[in-house]
Amino acid sequence: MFRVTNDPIDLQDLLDYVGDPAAGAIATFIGTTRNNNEGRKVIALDYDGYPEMAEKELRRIGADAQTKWPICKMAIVHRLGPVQITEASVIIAVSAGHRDAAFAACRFAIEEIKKTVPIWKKEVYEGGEVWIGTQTGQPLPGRS
Amino acid sequence: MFRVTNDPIDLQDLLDYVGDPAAGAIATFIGTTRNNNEGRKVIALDYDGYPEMAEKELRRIGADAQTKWPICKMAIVHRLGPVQITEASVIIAVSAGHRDAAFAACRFAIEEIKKTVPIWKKEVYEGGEVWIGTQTGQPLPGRS
Amino acid sequence: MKVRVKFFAILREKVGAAEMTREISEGSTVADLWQALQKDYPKLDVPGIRLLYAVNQNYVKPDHALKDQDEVVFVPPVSGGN
Amino acid sequence: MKVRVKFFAILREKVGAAEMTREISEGSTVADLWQALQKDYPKLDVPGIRLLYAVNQNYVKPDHALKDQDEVVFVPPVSGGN
Repeated sequence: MFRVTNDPIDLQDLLDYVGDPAAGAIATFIGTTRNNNEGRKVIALDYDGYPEMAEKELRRIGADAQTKWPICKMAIVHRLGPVQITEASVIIAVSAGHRDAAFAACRFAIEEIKKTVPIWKKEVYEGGEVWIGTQTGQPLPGRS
Repeated sequence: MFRVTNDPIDLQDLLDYVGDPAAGAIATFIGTTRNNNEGRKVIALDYDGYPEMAEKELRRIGADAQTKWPICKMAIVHRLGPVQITEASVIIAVSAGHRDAAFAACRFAIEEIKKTVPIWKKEVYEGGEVWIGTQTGQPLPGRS
Repeated sequence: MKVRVKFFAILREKVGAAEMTREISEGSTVADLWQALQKDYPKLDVPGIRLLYAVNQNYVKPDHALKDQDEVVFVPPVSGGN
Repeated sequence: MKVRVKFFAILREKVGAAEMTREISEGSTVADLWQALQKDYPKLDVPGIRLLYAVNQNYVKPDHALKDQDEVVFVPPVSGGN
Protein backbone atom coordinates (compact mmCIF):
# COMPACT_ATOMS: atom_id res chain seq x y z
CA MET A 1 0.00 0.00 0.00
CA PHE A 2 1.81 3.06 -1.31
CA ARG A 3 -0.26 6.15 -1.88
CA VAL A 4 -0.79 9.86 -1.52
CA THR A 5 -4.08 11.29 -0.37
CA ASN A 6 -5.76 14.58 0.41
CA ASP A 7 -7.60 13.06 3.35
CA PRO A 8 -6.46 12.48 6.94
CA ILE A 9 -4.42 9.29 7.17
CA ASP A 10 -5.85 6.44 9.22
CA LEU A 11 -3.04 4.45 10.86
CA GLN A 12 -5.37 1.51 11.37
CA ASP A 13 -5.69 1.10 7.58
CA LEU A 14 -1.93 0.66 7.34
CA LEU A 15 -1.81 -1.72 10.30
CA ASP A 16 -4.58 -3.84 8.80
CA TYR A 17 -2.60 -3.96 5.57
CA VAL A 18 0.75 -4.97 7.07
CA GLY A 19 -0.71 -7.45 9.58
CA ASP A 20 0.75 -10.90 8.90
CA PRO A 21 0.69 -14.20 10.80
CA ALA A 22 4.45 -14.50 10.22
CA ALA A 23 5.14 -11.07 11.74
CA GLY A 24 6.46 -10.72 15.29
CA ALA A 25 7.15 -7.00 14.98
CA ILE A 26 5.53 -3.95 13.44
CA ALA A 27 7.38 -0.63 13.41
CA THR A 28 5.57 2.54 12.46
CA PHE A 29 6.60 6.12 11.92
CA ILE A 30 4.22 9.06 11.94
CA GLY A 31 5.39 12.47 10.78
CA THR A 32 3.27 15.17 12.38
CA THR A 33 3.01 18.93 12.06
CA ARG A 34 5.03 20.52 14.84
CA ASN A 35 4.08 23.92 16.27
CA ASN A 36 7.57 25.34 15.80
CA ASN A 37 10.50 25.23 13.41
CA GLU A 38 13.85 26.95 13.72
CA GLY A 39 12.41 29.43 16.17
CA ARG A 40 9.33 30.22 14.11
CA LYS A 41 5.85 29.62 15.45
CA VAL A 42 4.26 27.30 12.88
CA ILE A 43 0.54 27.55 12.12
CA ALA A 44 0.26 24.66 9.65
CA LEU A 45 2.08 22.84 6.89
CA ASP A 46 0.77 22.66 3.35
CA TYR A 47 2.04 19.83 1.14
CA ASP A 48 2.16 19.92 -2.63
CA GLY A 49 2.92 16.75 -4.57
CA TYR A 50 3.28 15.15 -7.97
CA PRO A 51 0.98 12.24 -7.15
CA GLU A 52 1.73 9.70 -9.91
CA MET A 53 5.46 10.00 -9.49
CA ALA A 54 5.27 10.20 -5.70
CA GLU A 55 3.40 6.90 -5.55
CA LYS A 56 5.89 5.38 -7.97
CA GLU A 57 8.79 6.48 -5.74
CA LEU A 58 7.02 5.14 -2.65
CA ARG A 59 6.64 1.77 -4.37
CA ARG A 60 10.33 1.89 -5.29
CA ILE A 61 11.22 2.50 -1.63
CA GLY A 62 9.08 -0.48 -0.61
CA ALA A 63 10.75 -2.71 -3.21
CA ASP A 64 14.22 -1.57 -2.11
CA ALA A 65 13.37 -2.30 1.52
CA GLN A 66 12.18 -5.79 0.57
CA THR A 67 15.57 -6.54 -0.99
CA LYS A 68 17.53 -5.14 1.96
CA TRP A 69 15.71 -6.68 4.94
CA PRO A 70 13.54 -9.73 5.62
CA ILE A 71 10.28 -7.87 6.05
CA CYS A 72 6.72 -9.09 5.56
CA LYS A 73 4.81 -6.04 4.33
CA MET A 74 5.24 -2.28 4.11
CA ALA A 75 2.72 0.52 3.75
CA ILE A 76 3.37 4.22 3.22
CA VAL A 77 0.71 6.91 2.94
CA HIS A 78 1.60 10.58 2.47
CA ARG A 79 -0.93 13.33 2.82
CA LEU A 80 -1.14 16.36 0.53
CA GLY A 81 -2.73 19.75 1.21
CA PRO A 82 -2.91 21.52 4.57
CA VAL A 83 -1.95 19.49 7.65
CA GLN A 84 -2.73 21.05 11.01
CA ILE A 85 -0.63 20.89 14.18
CA THR A 86 -0.51 17.29 15.59
CA GLU A 87 -2.01 15.83 12.39
CA ALA A 88 -0.05 13.25 10.40
CA SER A 89 1.53 14.16 7.07
CA VAL A 90 3.07 10.73 6.51
CA ILE A 91 2.66 7.31 8.08
CA ILE A 92 4.89 4.29 7.47
CA ALA A 93 4.15 0.80 8.80
CA VAL A 94 6.41 -2.23 8.38
CA SER A 95 5.84 -5.78 9.58
CA ALA A 96 8.62 -8.33 9.88
CA GLY A 97 9.40 -11.60 11.59
CA HIS A 98 11.83 -9.83 13.90
CA ARG A 99 12.20 -6.27 15.14
CA ASP A 100 15.64 -5.50 13.68
CA ALA A 101 14.29 -5.65 10.14
CA ALA A 102 11.09 -3.77 11.01
CA PHE A 103 12.97 -0.86 12.60
CA ALA A 104 15.63 -0.71 9.88
CA ALA A 105 13.14 -0.71 7.02
CA CYS A 106 10.93 1.88 8.71
CA ARG A 107 13.87 4.20 9.26
CA PHE A 108 15.11 3.66 5.70
CA ALA A 109 11.69 4.55 4.31
CA ILE A 110 11.40 7.92 6.04
CA GLU A 111 14.97 8.90 5.08
CA GLU A 112 14.32 7.99 1.44
CA ILE A 113 11.00 9.80 1.40
CA LYS A 114 12.76 12.97 2.42
CA LYS A 115 15.33 12.59 -0.35
CA THR A 116 13.53 11.52 -3.49
CA VAL A 117 9.74 11.56 -3.27
CA PRO A 118 8.34 14.58 -5.14
CA ILE A 119 6.35 16.08 -2.30
CA TRP A 120 6.98 19.61 -1.10
CA LYS A 121 6.28 21.23 2.21
CA LYS A 122 5.23 24.83 2.63
CA GLU A 123 5.50 26.07 6.16
CA VAL A 124 2.86 28.61 7.14
CA TYR A 125 4.18 30.47 10.14
CA GLU A 126 3.30 33.61 12.04
CA GLY A 127 4.33 36.38 9.69
CA GLY A 128 4.81 34.48 6.46
CA GLU A 129 5.21 31.26 4.58
CA VAL A 130 8.10 29.43 2.96
CA TRP A 131 8.73 26.37 0.80
CA ILE A 132 11.01 24.24 2.93
CA GLY A 133 14.32 23.36 1.27
CA THR A 134 14.07 26.29 -1.11
CA GLN A 135 14.57 29.24 1.15
CA THR A 136 18.27 28.93 1.86
CA GLY A 137 19.60 27.47 -1.36
CA GLN A 138 20.86 24.47 0.59
CA PRO A 139 22.09 21.56 -1.49
CA LEU A 140 19.48 18.97 -2.34
CA PRO A 141 20.29 15.57 -0.92
CA GLY A 142 20.49 12.59 -3.25
CA ARG A 143 20.71 12.75 -7.00
CA SER A 144 21.38 16.13 -8.58
CA MET B 1 1.27 5.89 30.38
CA PHE B 2 3.01 2.72 31.56
CA ARG B 3 0.82 -0.25 32.28
CA VAL B 4 0.09 -3.93 31.95
CA THR B 5 -3.35 -5.20 31.06
CA ASN B 6 -5.25 -8.39 30.42
CA ASP B 7 -7.21 -6.76 27.60
CA PRO B 8 -6.30 -6.25 23.94
CA ILE B 9 -4.14 -3.15 23.57
CA ASP B 10 -5.55 -0.23 21.61
CA LEU B 11 -2.77 1.61 19.77
CA GLN B 12 -4.99 4.67 19.43
CA ASP B 13 -5.03 5.09 23.23
CA LEU B 14 -1.24 5.33 23.20
CA LEU B 15 -1.21 7.72 20.24
CA ASP B 16 -3.74 9.97 21.94
CA TYR B 17 -1.54 9.97 25.01
CA VAL B 18 1.74 10.83 23.26
CA GLY B 19 0.24 13.39 20.85
CA ASP B 20 1.90 16.75 21.42
CA PRO B 21 1.87 20.06 19.53
CA ALA B 22 5.67 20.16 19.83
CA ALA B 23 6.09 16.71 18.27
CA GLY B 24 7.11 16.29 14.64
CA ALA B 25 7.64 12.55 14.90
CA ILE B 26 5.97 9.59 16.57
CA ALA B 27 7.66 6.18 16.48
CA THR B 28 5.77 3.10 17.56
CA PHE B 29 6.65 -0.53 18.02
CA ILE B 30 4.13 -3.34 18.18
CA GLY B 31 5.20 -6.80 19.26
CA THR B 32 2.83 -9.40 17.82
CA THR B 33 2.40 -13.14 18.14
CA ARG B 34 4.14 -14.84 15.24
CA ASN B 35 2.90 -18.18 13.88
CA ASN B 36 6.34 -19.78 14.09
CA ASN B 37 9.45 -19.82 16.26
CA GLU B 38 12.68 -21.71 15.69
CA GLY B 39 10.93 -24.10 13.35
CA ARG B 40 7.97 -24.74 15.64
CA LYS B 41 4.42 -23.95 14.56
CA VAL B 42 3.16 -21.56 17.23
CA ILE B 43 -0.51 -21.61 18.26
CA ALA B 44 -0.46 -18.73 20.75
CA LEU B 45 1.67 -17.02 23.38
CA ASP B 46 0.62 -16.79 27.01
CA TYR B 47 2.19 -14.05 29.12
CA ASP B 48 2.58 -14.14 32.86
CA GLY B 49 3.66 -11.03 34.74
CA TYR B 50 4.36 -9.45 38.09
CA PRO B 51 2.14 -6.43 37.47
CA GLU B 52 3.22 -3.95 40.16
CA MET B 53 6.89 -4.45 39.46
CA ALA B 54 6.42 -4.60 35.69
CA GLU B 55 4.71 -1.21 35.69
CA LYS B 56 7.44 0.16 37.92
CA GLU B 57 10.12 -1.07 35.48
CA LEU B 58 8.20 0.38 32.53
CA ARG B 59 8.11 3.76 34.28
CA ARG B 60 11.85 3.45 34.92
CA ILE B 61 12.43 2.81 31.21
CA GLY B 62 10.38 5.90 30.35
CA ALA B 63 12.34 8.02 32.81
CA ASP B 64 15.66 6.72 31.47
CA ALA B 65 14.59 7.51 27.91
CA GLN B 66 13.65 11.05 28.94
CA THR B 67 17.17 11.62 30.24
CA LYS B 68 18.83 10.13 27.16
CA TRP B 69 16.89 11.77 24.31
CA PRO B 70 14.83 14.93 23.79
CA ILE B 71 11.45 13.24 23.59
CA CYS B 72 8.01 14.64 24.34
CA LYS B 73 6.05 11.68 25.71
CA MET B 74 6.30 7.92 25.89
CA ALA B 75 3.67 5.24 26.45
CA ILE B 76 4.17 1.51 26.93
CA VAL B 77 1.41 -1.05 27.41
CA HIS B 78 2.14 -4.75 27.82
CA ARG B 79 -0.55 -7.37 27.66
CA LEU B 80 -0.74 -10.41 29.96
CA GLY B 81 -2.55 -13.68 29.39
CA PRO B 82 -3.06 -15.46 26.05
CA VAL B 83 -2.23 -13.45 22.92
CA GLN B 84 -3.34 -14.96 19.62
CA ILE B 85 -1.46 -14.91 16.31
CA THR B 86 -1.26 -11.33 14.89
CA GLU B 87 -2.45 -9.80 18.18
CA ALA B 88 -0.22 -7.31 20.03
CA SER B 89 1.55 -8.30 23.25
CA VAL B 90 3.31 -4.97 23.67
CA ILE B 91 2.95 -1.51 22.15
CA ILE B 92 5.37 1.38 22.59
CA ALA B 93 4.71 4.90 21.32
CA VAL B 94 7.15 7.81 21.56
CA SER B 95 6.68 11.39 20.40
CA ALA B 96 9.55 13.80 19.88
CA GLY B 97 10.36 17.02 18.11
CA HIS B 98 12.53 15.13 15.64
CA ARG B 99 12.61 11.55 14.40
CA ASP B 100 16.11 10.62 15.60
CA ALA B 101 15.03 10.84 19.22
CA ALA B 102 11.69 9.12 18.60
CA PHE B 103 13.30 6.12 16.89
CA ALA B 104 16.14 5.83 19.40
CA ALA B 105 13.86 5.95 22.44
CA CYS B 106 11.42 3.48 20.93
CA ARG B 107 14.18 1.00 20.16
CA PHE B 108 15.70 1.48 23.61
CA ALA B 109 12.35 0.76 25.25
CA ILE B 110 11.77 -2.58 23.56
CA GLU B 111 15.33 -3.74 24.24
CA GLU B 112 15.01 -2.82 27.92
CA ILE B 113 11.62 -4.47 28.22
CA LYS B 114 13.13 -7.72 27.05
CA LYS B 115 15.91 -7.47 29.62
CA THR B 116 14.42 -6.33 32.90
CA VAL B 117 10.62 -6.18 32.94
CA PRO B 118 9.20 -9.14 34.91
CA ILE B 119 6.94 -10.52 32.22
CA TRP B 120 7.29 -14.08 30.98
CA LYS B 121 6.27 -15.65 27.72
CA LYS B 122 5.01 -19.18 27.39
CA GLU B 123 4.96 -20.44 23.85
CA VAL B 124 2.12 -22.82 23.06
CA TYR B 125 3.14 -24.74 19.97
CA GLU B 126 1.94 -27.83 18.15
CA GLY B 127 3.00 -30.66 20.42
CA GLY B 128 3.83 -28.80 23.61
CA GLU B 129 4.52 -25.58 25.43
CA VAL B 130 7.62 -23.92 26.82
CA TRP B 131 8.55 -20.92 28.94
CA ILE B 132 10.77 -18.89 26.63
CA GLY B 133 14.23 -18.18 28.06
CA THR B 134 14.04 -21.10 30.44
CA GLN B 135 14.23 -24.06 28.12
CA THR B 136 17.89 -23.91 27.17
CA GLY B 137 19.53 -22.53 30.26
CA GLN B 138 20.77 -19.57 28.26
CA PRO B 139 22.34 -16.76 30.27
CA LEU B 140 19.90 -14.08 31.32
CA PRO B 141 20.75 -10.67 29.91
CA GLY B 142 21.14 -7.69 32.22
CA ARG B 143 21.72 -7.79 35.95
CA SER B 144 22.29 -11.14 37.57
CA MET C 1 7.88 18.32 -31.19
CA LYS C 2 5.83 19.04 -28.09
CA VAL C 3 6.35 18.26 -24.42
CA ARG C 4 4.12 18.80 -21.44
CA VAL C 5 5.65 20.57 -18.44
CA LYS C 6 4.15 20.41 -14.95
CA PHE C 7 5.09 22.83 -12.19
CA PHE C 8 4.90 22.19 -8.47
CA ALA C 9 5.50 24.03 -5.23
CA ILE C 10 7.68 27.12 -5.53
CA LEU C 11 8.04 26.76 -9.31
CA ARG C 12 4.26 26.67 -9.80
CA GLU C 13 3.99 29.87 -7.81
CA LYS C 14 6.84 31.54 -9.74
CA VAL C 15 5.56 30.62 -13.18
CA GLY C 16 1.91 31.19 -12.26
CA ALA C 17 0.78 27.95 -13.94
CA ALA C 18 0.49 24.29 -12.99
CA GLU C 19 1.02 22.96 -16.48
CA MET C 20 1.92 24.06 -20.00
CA THR C 21 2.77 22.59 -23.38
CA ARG C 22 6.06 23.70 -24.97
CA GLU C 23 7.32 23.38 -28.50
CA ILE C 24 10.96 22.23 -28.52
CA SER C 25 13.44 21.30 -31.22
CA GLU C 26 14.61 17.73 -31.88
CA GLY C 27 17.49 16.69 -29.66
CA SER C 28 16.68 19.14 -26.88
CA THR C 29 17.70 17.99 -23.42
CA VAL C 30 15.84 18.67 -20.16
CA ALA C 31 18.57 21.16 -19.28
CA ASP C 32 17.94 22.97 -22.59
CA LEU C 33 14.22 23.14 -21.81
CA TRP C 34 14.92 24.54 -18.36
CA GLN C 35 17.14 27.26 -19.81
CA ALA C 36 14.47 28.17 -22.35
CA LEU C 37 11.83 28.36 -19.63
CA GLN C 38 14.02 30.52 -17.45
CA LYS C 39 14.40 32.92 -20.38
CA ASP C 40 10.62 33.19 -20.80
CA TYR C 41 9.88 33.23 -17.06
CA PRO C 42 12.75 35.04 -15.35
CA LYS C 43 11.15 34.43 -11.94
CA LEU C 44 11.97 30.73 -12.35
CA ASP C 45 15.59 31.62 -11.68
CA VAL C 46 15.23 31.10 -7.90
CA PRO C 47 18.57 32.02 -6.27
CA GLY C 48 20.50 28.98 -5.11
CA ILE C 49 17.79 26.45 -5.97
CA ARG C 50 18.96 22.93 -6.87
CA LEU C 51 16.65 21.02 -9.14
CA LEU C 52 16.18 17.41 -10.13
CA TYR C 53 14.76 16.58 -13.54
CA ALA C 54 11.97 14.06 -14.06
CA VAL C 55 10.71 12.79 -17.41
CA ASN C 56 7.66 10.58 -17.53
CA GLN C 57 7.91 10.18 -13.74
CA ASN C 58 11.50 9.02 -13.66
CA TYR C 59 14.46 11.01 -12.49
CA VAL C 60 16.87 11.67 -15.39
CA LYS C 61 20.18 13.42 -15.85
CA PRO C 62 20.34 16.99 -17.18
CA ASP C 63 21.56 15.76 -20.58
CA HIS C 64 18.57 13.46 -21.05
CA ALA C 65 17.18 13.98 -24.59
CA LEU C 66 13.47 14.70 -24.74
CA LYS C 67 10.97 12.97 -27.02
CA ASP C 68 7.64 14.10 -28.38
CA GLN C 69 4.83 14.01 -25.77
CA ASP C 70 7.19 13.62 -22.83
CA GLU C 71 5.92 14.80 -19.43
CA VAL C 72 8.62 16.91 -17.83
CA VAL C 73 8.82 18.05 -14.22
CA PHE C 74 11.49 20.20 -12.63
CA VAL C 75 11.74 18.96 -9.08
CA PRO C 76 12.65 21.52 -6.43
CA PRO C 77 14.11 20.29 -3.14
CA VAL C 78 11.70 17.81 -1.57
CA SER C 79 10.18 18.10 1.86
CA GLY C 80 13.28 17.22 3.93
CA GLY C 81 13.34 18.09 7.60
CA ASN C 82 14.16 16.00 10.59
CA MET D 1 10.48 -13.07 60.90
CA LYS D 2 8.16 -13.65 57.95
CA VAL D 3 8.44 -12.85 54.27
CA ARG D 4 5.95 -13.26 51.45
CA VAL D 5 7.20 -15.06 48.35
CA LYS D 6 5.45 -14.80 44.98
CA PHE D 7 6.06 -17.25 42.15
CA PHE D 8 5.63 -16.60 38.46
CA ALA D 9 5.89 -18.45 35.18
CA ILE D 10 7.93 -21.64 35.30
CA LEU D 11 8.58 -21.32 39.06
CA ARG D 12 4.86 -21.05 39.84
CA GLU D 13 4.29 -24.23 37.85
CA LYS D 14 7.19 -26.03 39.55
CA VAL D 15 6.20 -25.07 43.08
CA GLY D 16 2.47 -25.44 42.46
CA ALA D 17 1.63 -22.18 44.22
CA ALA D 18 1.47 -18.50 43.31
CA GLU D 19 2.31 -17.21 46.73
CA MET D 20 3.42 -18.36 50.17
CA THR D 21 4.59 -16.99 53.51
CA ARG D 22 7.91 -18.26 54.82
CA GLU D 23 9.44 -18.03 58.27
CA ILE D 24 13.13 -17.10 58.01
CA SER D 25 15.85 -16.31 60.51
CA GLU D 26 17.25 -12.81 61.11
CA GLY D 27 20.01 -11.91 58.65
CA SER D 28 18.87 -14.28 55.93
CA THR D 29 19.69 -13.15 52.41
CA VAL D 30 17.57 -13.74 49.31
CA ALA D 31 20.09 -16.36 48.22
CA ASP D 32 19.61 -18.14 51.56
CA LEU D 33 15.85 -18.09 51.06
CA TRP D 34 16.22 -19.51 47.57
CA GLN D 35 18.39 -22.37 48.86
CA ALA D 36 15.87 -23.16 51.57
CA LEU D 37 13.03 -23.18 49.06
CA GLN D 38 14.94 -25.47 46.72
CA LYS D 39 15.40 -27.89 49.60
CA ASP D 40 11.64 -27.97 50.31
CA TYR D 41 10.65 -27.93 46.63
CA PRO D 42 13.27 -29.89 44.69
CA LYS D 43 11.47 -29.16 41.42
CA LEU D 44 12.52 -25.51 41.78
CA ASP D 45 16.01 -26.59 40.83
CA VAL D 46 15.42 -26.02 37.09
CA PRO D 47 18.57 -27.08 35.23
CA GLY D 48 20.54 -24.14 33.91
CA ILE D 49 18.07 -21.49 35.01
CA ARG D 50 19.49 -18.06 35.82
CA LEU D 51 17.44 -16.03 38.26
CA LEU D 52 17.24 -12.39 39.28
CA TYR D 53 16.12 -11.51 42.78
CA ALA D 54 13.50 -8.86 43.51
CA VAL D 55 12.57 -7.56 46.95
CA ASN D 56 9.65 -5.19 47.32
CA GLN D 57 9.63 -4.78 43.52
CA ASN D 58 13.27 -3.80 43.19
CA TYR D 59 16.04 -5.92 41.80
CA VAL D 60 18.60 -6.74 44.50
CA LYS D 61 21.86 -8.67 44.70
CA PRO D 62 21.92 -12.26 46.01
CA ASP D 63 23.45 -11.11 49.32
CA HIS D 64 20.63 -8.67 50.02
CA ALA D 65 19.47 -9.13 53.63
CA LEU D 66 15.75 -9.66 54.08
CA LYS D 67 13.52 -7.82 56.51
CA ASP D 68 10.26 -8.80 58.11
CA GLN D 69 7.26 -8.53 55.76
CA ASP D 70 9.39 -8.24 52.61
CA GLU D 71 7.84 -9.31 49.33
CA VAL D 72 10.30 -11.57 47.53
CA VAL D 73 10.17 -12.69 43.91
CA PHE D 74 12.60 -14.96 42.12
CA VAL D 75 12.66 -13.70 38.57
CA PRO D 76 13.24 -16.31 35.87
CA PRO D 77 14.52 -15.12 32.49
CA VAL D 78 12.12 -12.51 31.11
CA SER D 79 10.36 -12.71 27.79
CA GLY D 80 13.34 -12.01 25.51
CA GLY D 81 13.09 -12.84 21.85
CA ASN D 82 13.79 -10.76 18.81
